[in-house]
Amino acid sequence: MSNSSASNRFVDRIGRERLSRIALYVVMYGIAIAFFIPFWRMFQLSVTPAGLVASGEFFLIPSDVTFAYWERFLVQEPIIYQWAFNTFLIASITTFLVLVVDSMIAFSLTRLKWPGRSVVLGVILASFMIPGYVNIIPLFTVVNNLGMVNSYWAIILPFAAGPLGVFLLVQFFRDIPKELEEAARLDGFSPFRIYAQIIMPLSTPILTALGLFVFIWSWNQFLWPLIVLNNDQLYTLPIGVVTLRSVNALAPNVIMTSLALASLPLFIVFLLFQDKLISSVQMQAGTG
Amino acid sequence: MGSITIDNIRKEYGGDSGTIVAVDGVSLDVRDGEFLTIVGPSGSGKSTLLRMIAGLEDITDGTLRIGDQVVTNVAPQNRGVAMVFQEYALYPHMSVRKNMSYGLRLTTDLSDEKIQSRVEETAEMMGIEDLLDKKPNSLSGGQQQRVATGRAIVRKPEVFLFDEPLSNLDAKLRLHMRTELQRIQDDLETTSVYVTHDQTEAMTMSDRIVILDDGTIQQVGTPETVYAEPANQFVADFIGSPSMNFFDVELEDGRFVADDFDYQPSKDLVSRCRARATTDEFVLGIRPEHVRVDESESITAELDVLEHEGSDNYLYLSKHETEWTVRVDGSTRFEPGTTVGLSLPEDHVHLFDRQTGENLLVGERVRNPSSSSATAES
Amino acid sequence: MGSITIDNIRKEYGGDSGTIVAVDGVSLDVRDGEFLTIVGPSGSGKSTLLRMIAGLEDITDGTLRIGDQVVTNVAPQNRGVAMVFQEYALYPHMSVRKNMSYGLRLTTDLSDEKIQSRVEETAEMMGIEDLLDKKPNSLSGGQQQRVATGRAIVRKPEVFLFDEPLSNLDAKLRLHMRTELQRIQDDLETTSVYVTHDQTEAMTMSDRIVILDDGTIQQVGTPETVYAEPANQFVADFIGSPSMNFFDVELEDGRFVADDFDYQPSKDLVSRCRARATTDEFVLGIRPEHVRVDESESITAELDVLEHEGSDNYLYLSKHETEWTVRVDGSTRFEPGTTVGLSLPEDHVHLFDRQTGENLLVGERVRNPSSSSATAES
Amino acid sequence: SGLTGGGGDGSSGGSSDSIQLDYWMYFGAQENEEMTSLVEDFNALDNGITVNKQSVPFEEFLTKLFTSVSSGNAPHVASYYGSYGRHLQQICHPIDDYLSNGAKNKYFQSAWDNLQVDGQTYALPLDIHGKGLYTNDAVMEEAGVDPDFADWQSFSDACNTIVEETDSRAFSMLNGQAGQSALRAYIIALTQAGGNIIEGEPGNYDVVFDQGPGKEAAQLMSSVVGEHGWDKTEFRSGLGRINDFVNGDLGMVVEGTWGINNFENENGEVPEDLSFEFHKPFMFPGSGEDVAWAESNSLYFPVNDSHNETEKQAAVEFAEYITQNHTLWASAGGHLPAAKSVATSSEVKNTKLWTEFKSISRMHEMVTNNQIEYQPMTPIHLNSNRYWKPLYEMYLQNMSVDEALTQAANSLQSALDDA
Amino acid sequence: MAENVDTATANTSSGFFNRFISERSTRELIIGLLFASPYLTLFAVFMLYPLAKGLYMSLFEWNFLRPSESTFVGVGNYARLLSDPVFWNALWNTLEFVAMTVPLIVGLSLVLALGLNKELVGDRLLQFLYFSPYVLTVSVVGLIWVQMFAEGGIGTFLLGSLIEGSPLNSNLWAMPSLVITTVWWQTGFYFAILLASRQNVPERLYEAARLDGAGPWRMFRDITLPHMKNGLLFVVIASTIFQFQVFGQPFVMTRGGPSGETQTLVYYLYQLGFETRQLGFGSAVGYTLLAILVVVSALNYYIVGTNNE
Ligand SMILES: Nc1ncnc2c1ncn2[C@@H]1O[C@H](COP(=O)(O)OP(=O)(O)OP(=O)(O)O)[C@@H](O)[C@H]1O
Ligand SMILES: Nc1ncnc2c1ncn2[C@@H]1O[C@H](COP(=O)(O)OP(=O)(O)OP(=O)(O)O)[C@@H](O)[C@H]1O
Ligand SMILES: [Mg+2]
Ligand SMILES: [Mg+2]
Repeated sequence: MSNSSASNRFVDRIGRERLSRIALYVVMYGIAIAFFIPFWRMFQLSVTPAGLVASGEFFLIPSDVTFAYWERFLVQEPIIYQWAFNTFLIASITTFLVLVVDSMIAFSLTRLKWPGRSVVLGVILASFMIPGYVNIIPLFTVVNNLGMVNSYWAIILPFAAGPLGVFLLVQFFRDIPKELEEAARLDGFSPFRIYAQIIMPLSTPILTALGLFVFIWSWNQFLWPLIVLNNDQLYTLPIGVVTLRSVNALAPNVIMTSLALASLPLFIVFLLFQDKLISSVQMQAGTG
Repeated sequence: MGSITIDNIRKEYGGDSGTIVAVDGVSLDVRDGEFLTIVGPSGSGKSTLLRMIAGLEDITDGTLRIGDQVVTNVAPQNRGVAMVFQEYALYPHMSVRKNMSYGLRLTTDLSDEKIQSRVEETAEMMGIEDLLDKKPNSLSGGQQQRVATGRAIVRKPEVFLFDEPLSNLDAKLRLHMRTELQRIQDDLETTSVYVTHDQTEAMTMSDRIVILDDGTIQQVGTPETVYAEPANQFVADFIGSPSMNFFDVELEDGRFVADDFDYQPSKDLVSRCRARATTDEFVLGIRPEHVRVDESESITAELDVLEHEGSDNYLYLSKHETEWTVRVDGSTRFEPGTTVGLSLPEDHVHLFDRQTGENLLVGERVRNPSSSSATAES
Repeated sequence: MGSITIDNIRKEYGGDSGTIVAVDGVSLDVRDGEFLTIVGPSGSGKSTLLRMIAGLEDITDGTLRIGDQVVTNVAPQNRGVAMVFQEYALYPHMSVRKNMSYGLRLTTDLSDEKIQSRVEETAEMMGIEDLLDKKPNSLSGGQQQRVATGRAIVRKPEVFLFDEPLSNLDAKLRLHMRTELQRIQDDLETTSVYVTHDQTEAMTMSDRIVILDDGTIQQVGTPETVYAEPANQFVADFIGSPSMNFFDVELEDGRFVADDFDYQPSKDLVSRCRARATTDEFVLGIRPEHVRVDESESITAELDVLEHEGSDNYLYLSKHETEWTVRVDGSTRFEPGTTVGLSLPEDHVHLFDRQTGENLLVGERVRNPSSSSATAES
Repeated sequence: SGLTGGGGDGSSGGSSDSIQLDYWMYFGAQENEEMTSLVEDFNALDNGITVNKQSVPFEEFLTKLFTSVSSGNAPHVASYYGSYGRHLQQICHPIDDYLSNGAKNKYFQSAWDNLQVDGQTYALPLDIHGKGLYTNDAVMEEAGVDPDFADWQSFSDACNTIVEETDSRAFSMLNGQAGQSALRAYIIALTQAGGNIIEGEPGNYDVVFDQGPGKEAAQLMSSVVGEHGWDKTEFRSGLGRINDFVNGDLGMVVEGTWGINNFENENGEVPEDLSFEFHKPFMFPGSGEDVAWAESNSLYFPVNDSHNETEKQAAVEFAEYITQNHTLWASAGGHLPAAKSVATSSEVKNTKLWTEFKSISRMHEMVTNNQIEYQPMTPIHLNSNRYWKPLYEMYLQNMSVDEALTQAANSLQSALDDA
Repeated sequence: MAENVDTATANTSSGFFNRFISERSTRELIIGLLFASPYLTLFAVFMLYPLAKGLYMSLFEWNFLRPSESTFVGVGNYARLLSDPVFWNALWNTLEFVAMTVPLIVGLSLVLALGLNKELVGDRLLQFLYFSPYVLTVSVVGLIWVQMFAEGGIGTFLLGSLIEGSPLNSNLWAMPSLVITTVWWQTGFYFAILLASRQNVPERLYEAARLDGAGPWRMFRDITLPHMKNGLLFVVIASTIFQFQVFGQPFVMTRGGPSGETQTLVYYLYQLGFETRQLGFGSAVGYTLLAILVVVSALNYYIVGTNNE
């Protein structure tokens, strides 16, 4: 039959497919490059000598390169380590606290039967609708009255009160087969054992995902630490680098170096846990 | 003592839209060492009943004894029962060995060595000794099933409870595990209560079968009894595959008149019917394997589909609205479209009261299954 | 014209760890109006083959004709095929009516009324006329299945393709839908290619069966042929439930010697065997329904479990490592533990070459299924 | 200790039994380095007092200071402007009880007086800085203009000449992008026009700059860009005008005494080819006196219940030390020291700032001649952009004079009323 | 057998029975609360109480340093809000920001998600690049983009012919600059969500649609979009709520300028709370923001949720 027309159509089809494929690659990689440019700008400036920056010329690759600023921060300015340590400490404690406290209540809400638990869950979930920032003024007065201003608890505790972890864990715990817990009850497990030895080990995927997300979110907090931290020894990286800018108003390359340093830890975390982190994002929308 | 005495047990769930009665006044004696199967359609309350025995659900009303002890308020782990779940419920993060030993460690004060030797002994019995250090996820369905059973066995309970333990296996494996479970129960002689919705499983495995519908017992009896003498139309329909053929008939002039055929019964049959019937409206039932193909007969139907299955052929016939399923020998051949004559041997004909569904030909059956004598066999 | 000609078709998937050959040189003729079933274990390439016919997968090598036309490079919608998927693949946000009319609207230039009337006609045929304005999610599994089938029918394709369309239904419903699909196919006489991994389905529904393993055809034939004359041990094992009994035997002094029994064949059988065997090592096979219980026989085994199923009893016997499954009449009763004598009628004995798996007693079977004559029946 | 925080935990050493003082400052860049070495000098005295300095961004400084006082974490010493006494009175304590004898006389009178609120001393002045007119010699030469302006006429002639004769712009009144920058330049013109920002007493302030001389001064300011075209409407970046001036694209600019810091390149040196001079900015028209805006970086003493008397005493001791021994602040930072003896010390007098660029020497003359005026002391954050951004916009021709004045005056009046 | 059963030594009198029931439910309540209480404490102290306190504070002229000297003004703060030009300006700027950012983010993340679903070579790298800005803190993002828009930065390089100087100083371009910054920073997050949403569409449906003769556009319209509806709804609502609270970008990049062009509601909230310390008025602004957001998400839900039906 029409062998030739079939093969023509075939060529057409292949041709069109290839074209659209190429277009797709161009678009996707084009956007990726555009997304990369700011990172490049940061790195580029951090190794550009001051003279070149001051010239105000546009360049992609600096004609002259210096690592003096990196050296300055890495070697001479220890405060950035202090900030990194502070940030790490805050993020770690927050993460730990969120995982423990949220998993406990999620366990209680999904696995234990007590009157009023659905109301409690409802209230917690409803607080999802409350945007974090509308609360800062009264929250500050509360934290202040508790004498926690200028301490890490002021950052950690309000964060741990957020409903996200409860929401995610409740959803996850609900899907753990009831039979597992029942088998455990027949085996003589107490509620605490069921929590610690059945539910928690089974939830490692969500706990790591949630933990990562909380860690990064906490690491990146800006407005709230800016408000409650008064002492530069206590600063976190995000607010520290802004301070540096004020102090080094004239030197974009210095600022960029500090930024590169400040973002490096999370970049490494992201490199290592790309999939986990992305899946934690996806879980929030209930799509992952 | 592994006997179970269930006395007028009731279970209500408080839902959003009123209470649901999941089990409605069930009374039942399970004898020591017996293999009892509970069958019934989805939602009939099988799992609920089993879970009440296990202590996983509170009992709304009634009493439950295991051995001589009222266990209504005894914690699950102290009831001397072990359960095998449909999804196996193996602890996925623990090795098979830990899965099996955990219950022993928590509920007994056996030494570690004793526990280990008991676990290994049981594993050998189940043929899973090579799997002891694996995690459940790396096992096949059949292996997981074996581990779940082993975990129950190792505790040497007085009663095994099974909730559809085979329904996650594919057909061939299910067949295989079925016989294996039977073999184990034969060996251990532990009282077993086995829940399934698959009547074939129930028929092949059990000493006795309980047929549950809508939270109430429809019939209790040996497989042979429930197959040959179903207490009512529900049981007759539920047991046997393909299902019994049913036809609405009216008794007119000593004949049962259906839409598309007449059936001439013996006088005796008619009088036995009449003796217990409330009206003249009946349902006539006959199993596919009991219908005879007989060209000379007056009952006819046209062959729609012939299915060849193993050494049998199944004929799907119809006449107007009346449909027949008939099992014949594999060598019998018909072309679709042929008109076939059928005869219904009176021995195998069942007659049900169209109002109550009761099987009119089965003697002294007790109709109210929740009364105390419901556990008696016919 | 709804015939399909598959000529030496091959499909490779490029995976991370090298290429996977999913279908390996399959040749097959599907006749116009035929109901052809493809069975095989999971991963044998059934779906891949079907999806190549549909045009959903590119063909790596070989040609495919539907009717007279080479369709290798024809877009799916222009091949005149319609497919029913295992998960039904109904568009969840469209009403049943839209689901059914979608394809017509896109591929034909029928007027709206015409399309509507065709949809309604088909819906009536499938008994889903009341569901037309519902969304698929609100339907039961069986109803969804009907809608999916209706969606295929309404397009009046030359070929129906089914990929395990019933495997998401429960046993009873599956049985019911099976006969319904057959009835429809009988009515429409549309060429149908039906993929399943359930040999019962294959045996009961098809004009011919293709048994696939590992991407290659093992046998093509009518249900009766593949049952009675399996081309090789794989087919013999795969077809029939419970499976055929297999025993490793060696031919010694004109007797087949197994681990736990000897079998005395006729001279003729031995010579037929010898004629095609490569060694003296064989596998002897016999189906459970063909083993006779015969107290006088020298082959014995002890009864482990007796299963009562419908009108039959299944005996599970063993002697040392040798296990038997035997089907006997439902009236036959044995107690577990009894030793039973067995005889193996020579007519029903199969002998397979232990190296190649080939059935030595089946004549002129072509061993290489990818050669052009593979489509011929035995 | 990190988790429970507290302002006091140590950073840069100091023996544990010494008195630890926290000192907050907002200085950036060059000034920051100088202040750091001043603090280090003090710590090196080894007098039992250790000062831990902390940089707080200028933009957040007041916010943080108030927050820290309310939460009991306030530092012992904090830098802020001398004219903010009434504003900071709420959170600072007076230091008269802690001052050493005769402290008052060590400082220029005007600076000292500026720190008195309700008869009490609230701070010690570090410096006196003001704004003057910087002229770029190269541009002046090219245009043939003598940068000694007697009056507005000669100034505007000079500007026009620059525009005509050179490629450079003539004159800018803005050296920064903030409203504060506009305010300070405006005040110079305003006082020479004979006006005031506000009149009246605490609790009863009257904003008056939107009419009369205030309006004239504003119109003049606006005309620099608009009518006269001496400056342009864009403001590229924070240091845009300064860079222009350094590069010779701008002939004259109103800039602070500290502006020198911004002329320096990355090596901390004024470019070789840049030659410039600082003049008293008395070229504006009007009936007012030749008085220019000035301000003092000062040291305040925030309230903190956890500070004991010894610490308070030490804090003042530190402040006295640093305000009375800080030639570096002048020589490198470009500020006129507020302590008289320091201001006229040879270290200061020998700097180029005194001899060549004349920023410190002329500032010194203005101080001694009583030609400076501090901003009015109010209970509010007077320099906030909230009030003065309109002036900035007005200068860049983004707002009309009336609009800008009305907006600025209204917001200021209502803030004063609320305070 | 049954050697472990002797542990089951329960007593079976019926008096015990009744006591047991109530004991059991009390025990369940106690254990339940035990597990719930750590979080509930945090939740009550740092979420519920501040929320209530905010409402209370918004009725006062709150004295920052001496709360006891606050004066009750009733709804005065809310009334003042209505006539406060700064508030209206901030609200307008915020709306402007949201109206520009949300469509760009949603559109771009949808494009990226659909594109990356197509099994490209290097898709992990692409995913990494798209998502990586999201792991940066807003201060870093802001400062990087300040440099992007500074002299010699590519932003200025590209826009150079349109505007002189940094777009951040331009009344016209400051807000779009923040928008671009935000799109760069946030898109990855929403892209990840939409990617998952896209990948959850059963491939079978596309096959069924191919057999039904649907082309790419039809498949997109009839299968992809309806299936991604929930994902899109989440993305629209979540990004709207989040962008409504924009603070860090203007704070770091423009300080609300030029001329208040980029002052946003939360920035205003911050200024009121911590710069001018009008805590009562600030709380009123906070509550107003809350009310706006509730209305906006309800509207969003209504609009996105009802079309496509
Ligand atoms: N936790 C519960 N809350 C409310 N109702 C329930 C609960 N568990 C079961 N039910 C209801 O009780 C009835 C019996 O359920 P049960 O699980 O015992 O049925 P089943 O016979 O085991 O069914 P299946 O074969 O589907 O497992 C059903 O109507 C079910 O909906
Ligand atoms: N898209 C694919 N990419 C790579 N390999 C594939 C793909 N689809 C199928 N395969 C492989 O091809 C082989 C045949 O798969 P196919 O789905 O055809 O089997 P099947 O017989 O339909 O099995 P099942 O009964 O499980 O549906 C398998 O090994 C499978 O892993
Ligand atoms: Mg159940
Ligand atoms: Mg398949």
